[in-house]
Amino acid sequence: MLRKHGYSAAELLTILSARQLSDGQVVFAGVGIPLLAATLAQRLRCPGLTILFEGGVIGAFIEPGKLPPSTNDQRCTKRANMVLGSAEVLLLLQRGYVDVGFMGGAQVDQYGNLNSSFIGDPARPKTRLPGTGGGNDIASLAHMIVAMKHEKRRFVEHVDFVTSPGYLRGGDTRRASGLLAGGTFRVVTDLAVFGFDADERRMQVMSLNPGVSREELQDNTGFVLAFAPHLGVTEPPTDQELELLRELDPDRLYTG
Amino acid sequence: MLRKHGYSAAELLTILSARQLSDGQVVFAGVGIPLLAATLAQRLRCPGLTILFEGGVIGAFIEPGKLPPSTNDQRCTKRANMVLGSAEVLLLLQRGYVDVGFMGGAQVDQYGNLNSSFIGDPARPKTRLPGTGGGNDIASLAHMIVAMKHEKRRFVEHVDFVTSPGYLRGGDTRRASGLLAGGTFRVVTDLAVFGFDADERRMQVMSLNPGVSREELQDNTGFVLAFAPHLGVTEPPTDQELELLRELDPDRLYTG
Amino acid sequence: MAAKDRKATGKAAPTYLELREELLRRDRSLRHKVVSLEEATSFVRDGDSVGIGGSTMSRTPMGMIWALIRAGRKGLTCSRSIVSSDGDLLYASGACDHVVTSWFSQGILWGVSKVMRHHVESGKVRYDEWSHMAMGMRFRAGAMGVPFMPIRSMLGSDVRKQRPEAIEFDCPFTGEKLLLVPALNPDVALIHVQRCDAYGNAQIDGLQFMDVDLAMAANKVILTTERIVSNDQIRRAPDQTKIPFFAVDAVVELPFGCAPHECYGVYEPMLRHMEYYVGLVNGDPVKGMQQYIERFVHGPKSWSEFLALIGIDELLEAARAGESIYDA
Amino acid sequence: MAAKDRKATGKAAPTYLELREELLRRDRSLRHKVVSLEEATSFVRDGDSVGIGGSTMSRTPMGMIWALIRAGRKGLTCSRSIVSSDGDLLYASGACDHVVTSWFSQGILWGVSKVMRHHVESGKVRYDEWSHMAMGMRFRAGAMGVPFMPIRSMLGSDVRKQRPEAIEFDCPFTGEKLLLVPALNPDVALIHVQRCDAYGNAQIDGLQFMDVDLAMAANKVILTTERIVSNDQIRRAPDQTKIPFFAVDAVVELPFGCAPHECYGVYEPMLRHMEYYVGLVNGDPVKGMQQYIERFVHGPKSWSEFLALIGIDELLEAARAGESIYDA
Repeated sequence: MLRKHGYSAAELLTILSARQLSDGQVVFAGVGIPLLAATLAQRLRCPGLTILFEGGVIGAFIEPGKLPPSTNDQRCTKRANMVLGSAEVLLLLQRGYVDVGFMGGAQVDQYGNLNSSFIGDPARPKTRLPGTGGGNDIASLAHMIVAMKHEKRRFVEHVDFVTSPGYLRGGDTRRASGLLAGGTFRVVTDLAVFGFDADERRMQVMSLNPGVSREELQDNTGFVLAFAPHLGVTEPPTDQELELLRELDPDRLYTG
Repeated sequence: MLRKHGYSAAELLTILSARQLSDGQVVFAGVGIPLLAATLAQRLRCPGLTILFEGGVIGAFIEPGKLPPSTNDQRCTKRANMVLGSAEVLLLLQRGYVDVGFMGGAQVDQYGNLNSSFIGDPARPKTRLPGTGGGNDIASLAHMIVAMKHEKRRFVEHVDFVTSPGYLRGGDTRRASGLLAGGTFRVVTDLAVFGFDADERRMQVMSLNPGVSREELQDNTGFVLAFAPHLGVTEPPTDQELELLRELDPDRLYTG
Repeated sequence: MAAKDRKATGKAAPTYLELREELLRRDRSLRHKVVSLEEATSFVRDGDSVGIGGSTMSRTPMGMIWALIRAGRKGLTCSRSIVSSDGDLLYASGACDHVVTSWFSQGILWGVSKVMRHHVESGKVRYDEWSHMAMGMRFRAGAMGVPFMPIRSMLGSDVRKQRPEAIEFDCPFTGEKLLLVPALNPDVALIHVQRCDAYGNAQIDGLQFMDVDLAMAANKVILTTERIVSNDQIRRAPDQTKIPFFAVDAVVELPFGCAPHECYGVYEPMLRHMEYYVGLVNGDPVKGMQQYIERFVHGPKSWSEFLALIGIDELLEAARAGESIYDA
Repeated sequence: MAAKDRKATGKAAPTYLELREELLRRDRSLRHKVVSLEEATSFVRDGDSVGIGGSTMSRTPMGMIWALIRAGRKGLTCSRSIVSSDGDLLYASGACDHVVTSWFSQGILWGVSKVMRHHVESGKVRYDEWSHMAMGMRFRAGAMGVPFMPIRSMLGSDVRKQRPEAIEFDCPFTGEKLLLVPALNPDVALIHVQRCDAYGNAQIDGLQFMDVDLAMAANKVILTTERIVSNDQIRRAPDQTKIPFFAVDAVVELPFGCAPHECYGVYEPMLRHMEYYVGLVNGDPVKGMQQYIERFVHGPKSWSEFLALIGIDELLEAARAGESIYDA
């Protein structure tokens, strides 16, 4: 998909996700696209971005071409400022040190809830997925950016299982359930960038990616889309972004 | 006192306390006599005694002549097996790793409760004492040996303030208050060695120290004494015990 | 109550006093505990609740798990922060019918584990999912000797709905809603470390994961270690000791004891072997797994023979990469 | 709500969301934070709740306390695991009217502090006594972002009866009685370390006390350090970092910053100066203390001048003893 533009869907996704981060932030990144996007942002625009990993890492600088196979591998600690316990690094989220959580999922719904546990009925699942890992904690305790490939079966009205809470059933339901802070504020896909409205907390399109029409986006989405009043068009990846990204992941470990 | 025997009251107290420990035990020792007695036992009879200190020390070997001014000083860590946080070392008591807690106090009562907080009415104290430190935790969470100088004003019917709980008001009151384990099982003084009966949990004399009569002991005690059916006489300090003790504390820092 | 009886009677966890009594019964003195890998398996009984150190492919006590499968252990309940191919082996060998973790697959590089899927979706085994922090807090409560820890995650999610073992609770200080997650005190913990002494004083370099809490929560700890060092070396830097000797019951010197997984600063994962493994078992989660277990678990006469099957080139390459973390 | 307003209105503690907002307002990026001792005092406001690192005479941030007294801070509430002569100075100077700790006197060698007695018995100041573990668990709850920790001590004692802030509670899992101790989140923590970088990544050798929890519980951290090292040095051993830079607001390089107390591995306590001090202030807790503060706190032009008053011989002797902990 999107090969015509000279970059892959995964590359676009990574680059657009990286743009959501600001210098000086503390970001808790999951493995895969989030890790790669945070590293890209750090090398490109945000030298003061502090990246946290679930394995227990603060302030890592991932080396180009040495992407870790998980956020629990020693490669995640290269030139880190601090290595600490897994519970300790998650407790930083609970205490409130973290600006942004950043991860993916198998399914997302209109309220930004993520599923990475079950496809189908959890009692008799069609597919048992790996599970939450730190996802539930990150989503429960921080503001979230979600990066996902855009497919109709992944963008659903209601996820089969709320692994990592977004706004739950919308409106005030997240706060009412006891989750006092955080919430999904961006969903980035290879087709568009989404935000959430302030009242209903329902997903809305903020900008369409280059060459994507409203109709194409709706066709690939499992619920009726809302569009922001001032719908934008995403800036395409720059040569610099693509170049640096390909340096980071020359073996296409995450962007294959 | 007791100079006629060729040893001081503090020396006797230390030596008798040391005898209460067995090889292979894990003992949590307070500063002063307990620290010294545990070290004496370790060097004399119990090479496998593991000594814990509140500052966060496991398996210390205090050097002769280098007694620490508190259990939070670096001298406590000399050749220790592990140094850890203060909360962590106390949590070992809560988890149940510790055989014996070992400390002193300003007052003790017939149920083995210790006071190191207030003399007089706590609301308008005659004397504000330093407070519990780890004493309350040790006494709440482990079986306790108490080492104290024997004076009438220190051996009272009811302590002015329960800093470190023994059997509280006797009988089942300790368990009923939520303290599920532990309890004072020995009180060692320069006049006698005490235990507690199994029902009332009241202090009783197990053995009189050399040259001490029942009457002398009662005269120096603020409550009516009970005596164990088979009242013993404490073995006097041996030359070896005294010699080693004086090597450990040549400056009479604790035994002065 | 023994683990097996607890499991048989459906009793979830030992009481506080039972836990204390189990500790007090153990010889906690500074004593020599070095045993062979085979001897160490005797510390794990059928039906035990087993806590596994490390996370995903890092510092996994693979050698110990391998030995337990060879020794024919059955009915284990295994808890770990994140479960990788160790979980495949435990399910497929029949050693374990219940996994408690936050994430379970071979690793992100290979998608969803077909072995996990096969066993869980067929209903043959149980996989209890907790959030990662909840796993950590359950071990921590166990380590601290309290019945629970309060947390602010899992609330509102379906992960929480599947775990009636956790209790929602209005904070008496603030009125806030909190989740209380119950202490997890495994009967035995399996932990691999870079070095320890013969008494079990252990140092762990780099990523610690949940291992310290796990060690203190468990009733018994079996350490496997890359290298046994002298007690003198431990005592020269006591602030580097992460697990105290009195928590430990057995010490096994087992170089490359995490293979084909990683041991921080010593070797990275052996990805060629992992690729081969995943290709085999995800191709056919029953027969592929059977084949792997026959050839790599029951086949070798010793751990060294297993390592030889991985191949010296891959071991050396993994070691070179592992040590490179210390390049400035 | 600012600390002063909270104190004035009797509001005990900031809410969870207030605490989070305070953290988020701070610049948590990897930035240079080195300031002078005098500049660092601006991070502490009158009426603040101040957490103090170290314990008894060990790693006490004496230099920072000395500077706060010179800067004329008033109405501080100070919490620490165990309070020594630092507490005498804080009470007698008028900087602090409320101490929260488990034990308060100059040290076991000198009996009960007459200065503490004078201030507390006269009712001029407050000394809240908690068990040592309760202090640790209060900082830990603060560090973890939860309102309380459950403990099994203090129950049944008069220490507990004096602390209605703690809540007795029947465990919903076991029915056992537990004590819930409330989180303690100081406005600012003062912590002395052996070394840190200019960003505040701190290493602590030897005894850690409650400092890591204290640092993470506090809204701000002021580090004093024996030595500032490069960020490169920190990054070569990230598993030795105990406090992360983003928890830290100011870094002050202050050799002998704990004098006359101890800094693990660097110097032991300066016992001759302590003897002199205790003799003076316990002889007359009002005039003696006044004299000491005039001569040793307000007298010197700088921390170095204070050290000169202690005397170079005593400093060197303490340093020789301090370093001897590393003799095999």
